Amino acid sequence: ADRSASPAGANSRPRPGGRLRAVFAGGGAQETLDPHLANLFVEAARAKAMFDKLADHGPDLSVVPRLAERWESDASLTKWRVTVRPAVYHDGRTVRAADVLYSYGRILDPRRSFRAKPNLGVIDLAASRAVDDRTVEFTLKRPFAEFPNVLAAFGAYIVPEGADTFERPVGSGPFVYSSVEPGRSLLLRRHADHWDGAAYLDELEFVVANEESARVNALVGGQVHYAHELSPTSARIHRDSDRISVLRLANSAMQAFAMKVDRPPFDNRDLREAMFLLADRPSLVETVLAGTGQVGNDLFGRGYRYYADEIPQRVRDLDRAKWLVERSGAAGSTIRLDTSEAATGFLEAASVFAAQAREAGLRLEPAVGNKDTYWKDTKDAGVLSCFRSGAMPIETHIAQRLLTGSTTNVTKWARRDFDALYDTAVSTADEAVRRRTYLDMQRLLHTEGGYLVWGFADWLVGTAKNLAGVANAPANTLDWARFDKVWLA
Amino acid sequence: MTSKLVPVVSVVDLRVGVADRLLVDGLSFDLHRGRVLALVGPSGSGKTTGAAAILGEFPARSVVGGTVTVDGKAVSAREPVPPGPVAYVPQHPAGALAPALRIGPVLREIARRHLPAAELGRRERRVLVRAAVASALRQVGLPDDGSLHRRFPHQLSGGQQQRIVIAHALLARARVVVADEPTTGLDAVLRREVADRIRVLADDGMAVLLLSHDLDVVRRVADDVLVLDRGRQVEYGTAEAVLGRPSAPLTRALVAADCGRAARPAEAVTVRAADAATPRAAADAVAAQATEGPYGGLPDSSSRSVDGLVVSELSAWYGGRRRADALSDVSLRLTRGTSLAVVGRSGSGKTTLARCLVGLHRDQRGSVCLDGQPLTASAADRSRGELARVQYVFQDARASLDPRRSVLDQVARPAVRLRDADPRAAEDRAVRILAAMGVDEAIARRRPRALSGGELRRAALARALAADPDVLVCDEITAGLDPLARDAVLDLLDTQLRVRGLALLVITHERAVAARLADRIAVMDSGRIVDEGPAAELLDRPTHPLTAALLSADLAAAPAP
Amino acid sequence: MTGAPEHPRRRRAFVLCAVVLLGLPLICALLGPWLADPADPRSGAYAPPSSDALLGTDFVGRDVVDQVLLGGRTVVLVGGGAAVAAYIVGVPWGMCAAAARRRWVDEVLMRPLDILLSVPSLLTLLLIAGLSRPGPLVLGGVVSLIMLPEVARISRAAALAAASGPAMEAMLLTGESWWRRNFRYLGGTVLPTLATDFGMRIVGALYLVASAAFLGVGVAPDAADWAVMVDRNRPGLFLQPWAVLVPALLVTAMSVGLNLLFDQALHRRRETT
Amino acid sequence: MSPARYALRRLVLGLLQVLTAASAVYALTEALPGDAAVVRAGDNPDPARIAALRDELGLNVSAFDRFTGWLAGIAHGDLGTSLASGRPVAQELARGLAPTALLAFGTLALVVPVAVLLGAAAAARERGLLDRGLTVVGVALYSVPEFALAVVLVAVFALHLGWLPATAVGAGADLTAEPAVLVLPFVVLAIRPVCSLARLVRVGLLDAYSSEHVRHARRLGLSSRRVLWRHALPGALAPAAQHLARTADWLLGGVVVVEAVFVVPGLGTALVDAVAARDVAVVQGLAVVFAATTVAVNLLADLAAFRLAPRAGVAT
Ligand SMILES: Nc1ncnc2c1ncn2[C@@H]1O[C@H](COP(=O)(O)OP(=O)(O)OP(=O)(O)O)[C@@H](O)[C@H]1O
Ligand SMILES: Nc1ncnc2c1ncn2[C@@H]1O[C@H](COP(=O)(O)OP(=O)(O)OP(=O)(O)O)[C@@H](O)[C@H]1O
Ligand SMILES: [Mg+2]
Ligand SMILES: [Mg+2]
Repeated sequence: ADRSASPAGANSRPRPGGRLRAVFAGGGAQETLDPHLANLFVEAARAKAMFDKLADHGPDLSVVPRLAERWESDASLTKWRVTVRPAVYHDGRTVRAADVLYSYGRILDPRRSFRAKPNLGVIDLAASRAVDDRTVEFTLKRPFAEFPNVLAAFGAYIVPEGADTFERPVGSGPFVYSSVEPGRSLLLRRHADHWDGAAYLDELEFVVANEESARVNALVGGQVHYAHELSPTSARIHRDSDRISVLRLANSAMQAFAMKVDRPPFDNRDLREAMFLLADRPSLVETVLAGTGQVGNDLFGRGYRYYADEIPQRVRDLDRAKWLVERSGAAGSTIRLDTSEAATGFLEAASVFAAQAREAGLRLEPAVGNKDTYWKDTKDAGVLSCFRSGAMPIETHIAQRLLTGSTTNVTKWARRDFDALYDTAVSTADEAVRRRTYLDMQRLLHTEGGYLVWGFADWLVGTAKNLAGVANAPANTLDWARFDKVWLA
Repeated sequence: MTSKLVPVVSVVDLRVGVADRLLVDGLSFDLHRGRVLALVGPSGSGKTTGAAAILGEFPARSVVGGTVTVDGKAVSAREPVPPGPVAYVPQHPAGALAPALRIGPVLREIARRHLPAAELGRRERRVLVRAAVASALRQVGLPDDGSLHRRFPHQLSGGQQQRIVIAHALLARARVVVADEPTTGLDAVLRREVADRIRVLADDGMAVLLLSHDLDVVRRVADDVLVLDRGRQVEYGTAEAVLGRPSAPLTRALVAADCGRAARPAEAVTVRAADAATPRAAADAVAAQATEGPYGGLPDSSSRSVDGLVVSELSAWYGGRRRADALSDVSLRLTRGTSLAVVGRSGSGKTTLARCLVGLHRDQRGSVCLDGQPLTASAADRSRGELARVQYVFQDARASLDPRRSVLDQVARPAVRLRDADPRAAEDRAVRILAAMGVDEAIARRRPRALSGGELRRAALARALAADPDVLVCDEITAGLDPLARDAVLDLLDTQLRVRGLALLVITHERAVAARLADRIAVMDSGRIVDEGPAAELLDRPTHPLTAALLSADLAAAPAP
Repeated sequence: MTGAPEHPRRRRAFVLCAVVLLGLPLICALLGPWLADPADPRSGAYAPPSSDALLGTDFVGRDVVDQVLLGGRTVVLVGGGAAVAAYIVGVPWGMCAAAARRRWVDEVLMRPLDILLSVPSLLTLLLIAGLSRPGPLVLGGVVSLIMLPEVARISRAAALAAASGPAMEAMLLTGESWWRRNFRYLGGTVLPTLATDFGMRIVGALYLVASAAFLGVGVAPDAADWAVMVDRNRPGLFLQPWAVLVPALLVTAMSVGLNLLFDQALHRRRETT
Repeated sequence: MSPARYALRRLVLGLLQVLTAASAVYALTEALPGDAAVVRAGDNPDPARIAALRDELGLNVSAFDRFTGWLAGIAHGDLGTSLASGRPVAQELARGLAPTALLAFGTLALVVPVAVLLGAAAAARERGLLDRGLTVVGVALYSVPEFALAVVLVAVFALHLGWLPATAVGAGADLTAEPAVLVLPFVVLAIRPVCSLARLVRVGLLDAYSSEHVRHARRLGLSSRRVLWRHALPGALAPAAQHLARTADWLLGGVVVVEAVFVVPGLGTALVDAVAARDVAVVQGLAVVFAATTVAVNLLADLAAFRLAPRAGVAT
């Protein structure tokens, strides 16, 4: 990753020592230190500081080995052998194959419901085994070429065998637990024996502030060195600030409108195409994201591995959109556009998009829903909703959202031919075939899919001028919120 | 002694005018140390207005002429008297007491403020303050044992409030005291004590301005007398000169009316028994016409032949659980067409009794029956008919009126509400009743704040009469009225008694009122009726010492019971 | 302490000043919608003032001038209406409790309101937002429901002293109607307090409407509404202050004007009684 | 009735009120769409996952049974455990209580004297420069929403001038150890109550000043300060006391905006978080705390009202 993104990084040599304070939005007193329960960004960042996964995602969402030194599969793609690198936990124990099996077993426990469970679902745990102390052999339920994605799945952290309570978490990560005040702060110190080299920082403190302006103020006021998740507006205000730098983690969040393709009015292909064409994407990016993002092309995963760059960028064609609207018979009717405060920018996006649709003769009526239950409410009900997604491999995106059996299929995109393409892609060992198949799938989605991906928001992170080494990588990838490689100049 | 020569207060050609008329027109007088000047005059003649000018207080939006100097400094609305040198005993004591402050702390506060400025320790100061408060209370005839200290003003009787206000003035150690009707609401015994107290103050070197209708008191204490008539100064001289040899017709009339009350014997009772053939018939007819509205004809005597108001074994108390008895087993009977005067020392429970009868005091036991029908203890539960039949004139007339509605409006309302009268007719009748008592319509159209004490009192009575009641309970209706106005009021009531068969219960401290109106007299002491009998008997041959003291004809002669 | 009488000319100038303060926003609110042109094309969010948008743009790139012109009506109608409704119900309620001659009546009237007070209004608003998609009317109702207990309590407290005084007793004895006793007389007694309270509370109502909008109740979160504008555009305060300042100033002018007029009227009233 | 008996009776009634409010809140929270499982599932609303979460959180029991269980618990002083964090509710409440109490009492300590002084100053010369200035500035300040006020004050005093810390981030649990972080929150919280309270005091005092008893006190030569404090103010205070009670109630109920802007997570934040997480147990616990403070604060205000209007009957 690009480590010179932070201005101080260019001209300062790494310097050990100091305490870094990083402020995140959090879930109040309810947040948890159980790495498998991690859900919020702050929880993910904390888990990453204290624990390791077998693998993680690079900036393009390809898989980078972490605790796993290497992995290889047999020709059937159903048996994967993973070698764990020599590493020690904070309490001095070494990381063993049994820990890996325990951790995955915990996630897959049928009585529990960890977030990574669907990702790990392909593993046949009963048939998997520890070959030796440092080697695990996973048996899969079906051939799966993208198995490394599983190792890097969100929340698939390796915990010591037997760990089930995390009041005082022990992991193998670069930082060691020191103390916690729920809902307020978590203090960590350097793990001197970390396998990837000890962190520069002596101490790392995570503090929580849900209010964006508070995070900015704390950063500008010098109370913290790292503020996660700034608003585009703040980024604009502090663009030329001499007190803080704003880092734009590109390609972090897909911004979209999700149309349900299984029901009127969006079961009509014409209307979907009209929607694609009436969207003024640059204007949405400019207004909703204050310019901190890129225009989308109705496909997930811009800049990620297998992304179909070759499909031409769609541009606004109001005349054709109008014509299509007319032809679909939707002109004059009112369509509800579900939105809520569930994610930043939703309300703005809905407002701006509704105005754009009006120009094409389509009446969208933004309806504000409850932010806490928004995702569930819009999964099955309604016809059109605001949608966004964090970074994940394109394979995962498809598996979770676009297959007939996907659990969170918001657009209700369920097509045999598409499912078959997916199966081909993940069960072939031939990289070229896979790449071609992904391209075919994306073409299909681009012409008639349910996601109107209008942009990719940069994830905005504020850093103090004396913080160096902060990498520019999409949120939820390895180098995002990674504090073992930063230093205070 | 120069202090005797240089007046402390000097008023020259004072004129106070409001929109349409002059309230005070050319008032000039001096106040000297050691002397008492009495300001007398009919109700509404501008006494209060003139006296308030000394403090630099004037009615809102008034135009002021002339000069007032206090201690050599000119006083005006812009620059009122600095607080301190002039103590003031207001005409309406209830309003002057802060409702949320207990009696004791305020007294102590005043005493502390006016303690001699010697270097004293905290404890000594406290002792001195306590002593001063106790002494002031003693001087106005209130218990000095601290039993009143924790009370709120509304927990005192009217007379007690009056005396607390006087005690305030005593503690203030001012150089000038303006006392506006300080003896209203006080029984004969207290009246004399307070009068004497004022004299002592003057003798101690204070300048006193006494505003009073009570010529007995004036005679007893005043050095000089100034007579006002409709804002004009009609006579000013020494007390003997003015009262002994009155020259102005008004003064003469006042003195005559005042003497009349002592002179008029109890045969008024017998006069009343006679019918309209007496020479007073003409006057009665006028009064009857004034008071008979279009909605109430002459009473049908057959239907009203039942017994009137019967009170039996009535007890009342204050303060819920930690109760203090205010009435014990009072039994009374008040027949139609007769009147009962209730007299008693201040604080003896007269007002409490009245409030029990009209349904304003719920903590009572016993029964109150009107024509055989029991009346509930709470007026809120009484029907409109019952409300109309029993009316009450509050002791504190001013507080009982809504300050934001015109007096006339309020006087007319009861007829509309209780007798279903037409508003116009009710207003006409209200105007007539008020006129019969000497209150002009123009005055009555104003709000209560712009009426004099006596005018308000008459308005309150008029309001009760407007409801055309069968039973009227009057609490000190003549206190604060000059002898002439008082006679007008008494005439009116007298007519009502005889013509309409009203049952009248008057609470009074004035012998004249009892003599003029009452058929029977009840004497109260500490919540009990200690003496009761025909008026003539109690007035002429009192047996009970308290009766004798309260009803004695001569202020000077009133023996302490 | 009534100060020295004010010079009539000064008083007139002052009243005029207050009327202008109050009238300008009101006119803007009531006539604005006819002058606005909401179909303007959008530009970037928080754009600085330009010839297209004299006051710049708001958080979704709309012309602030249009928004200001459009946004007064709901504020005045919903906010003002809610405050007025709370007063219409709350004041007689409080008067009744104050004038109750039996303690239990007082308790029966007031304790349920206490329960209302002890349920966090956030929850109430959230629930309303969750259960239905309420319009401005429901919103106004909820806002006045939230204010009702406070109004009732303050009226009761203010009226308590007068409610047991001799004037009330006298009115009772003269059979005066409930309305005149409790509303005209008691209401008149506490009018200065209530007017002052109202002058402030109406502002509270406006912002309650705004925060309700934020939770998804009533007006849309991107609605043209002064209070909502202040709320939604605040992140851009340092980029494009007009989107916040202008509506805030209008609300402020309205409340300052209203309060100054109240003060003046109360002063005159005090002079005449 | 003596004030003590009245207070006692009200407290007994208060117990009922707290229970009623808690039940109402329970019903409200139950009526909110979604439950803790749905919220926990977040943007990954896999139905199987939600069902599993529901099992895990014990949400499959009927709402009524859960409520009776809660009632039984509360009879033993047990407020239950948080659905979201698994910690005892009492512990969660205690954590939010300290900052809230600190903010509330600190603000009140600021509001009361300042508001009374300003109100008295304005009333001293009605329609004077000060009076009108206070009206204009006070009402104008009152019309500024808290958030805007906070943003501006932070920008000026913390970020621009650097006199005060911008937020309480990293100040530790004991805020009193770093009083500087509390200054701006106090000011932001105090400004609006000060303005409204001062106006109520002002109008009350103006009424009192035109009353006979204040004039009487003044004539008696009492110093104008005594007249103001002892004689005029009590008459002016009854509505102000109610208003103050509401302010106290509001402050003790958690001040969401200020807590968020200055990162002082108190009860307000706790409520918002708990509602967002549909953590019924914590919401219930908070409802009990809020209802109890409301009852207490209202009782105090009513006792004050009766004391200030002794004729009305309780304070004999
Ligand atoms: N503010 C006012 N505006 C208009 N007229 C007023 C005002 N105050 C008093 N008056 C009138 O002035 C006259 C004198 O009033 P004042 O109170 O001085 O009389 P008074 O001599 O004290 O009478 P009383 O013995 O009844 O108390 C009365 O007729 C009264 O109606
Ligand atoms: N609210 C109250 N609480 C306690 N005691 C009271 C209350 N009101 C009156 N009292 C006391 O009851 C007694 C009787 O009072 P009441 O007013 O009936 O006297 P009164 O005979 O009318 O006297 P006055 O001639 O002075 O008017 C007095 O001693 C008084 O102090
Ligand atoms: Mg007088
Ligand atoms: Mg009496």
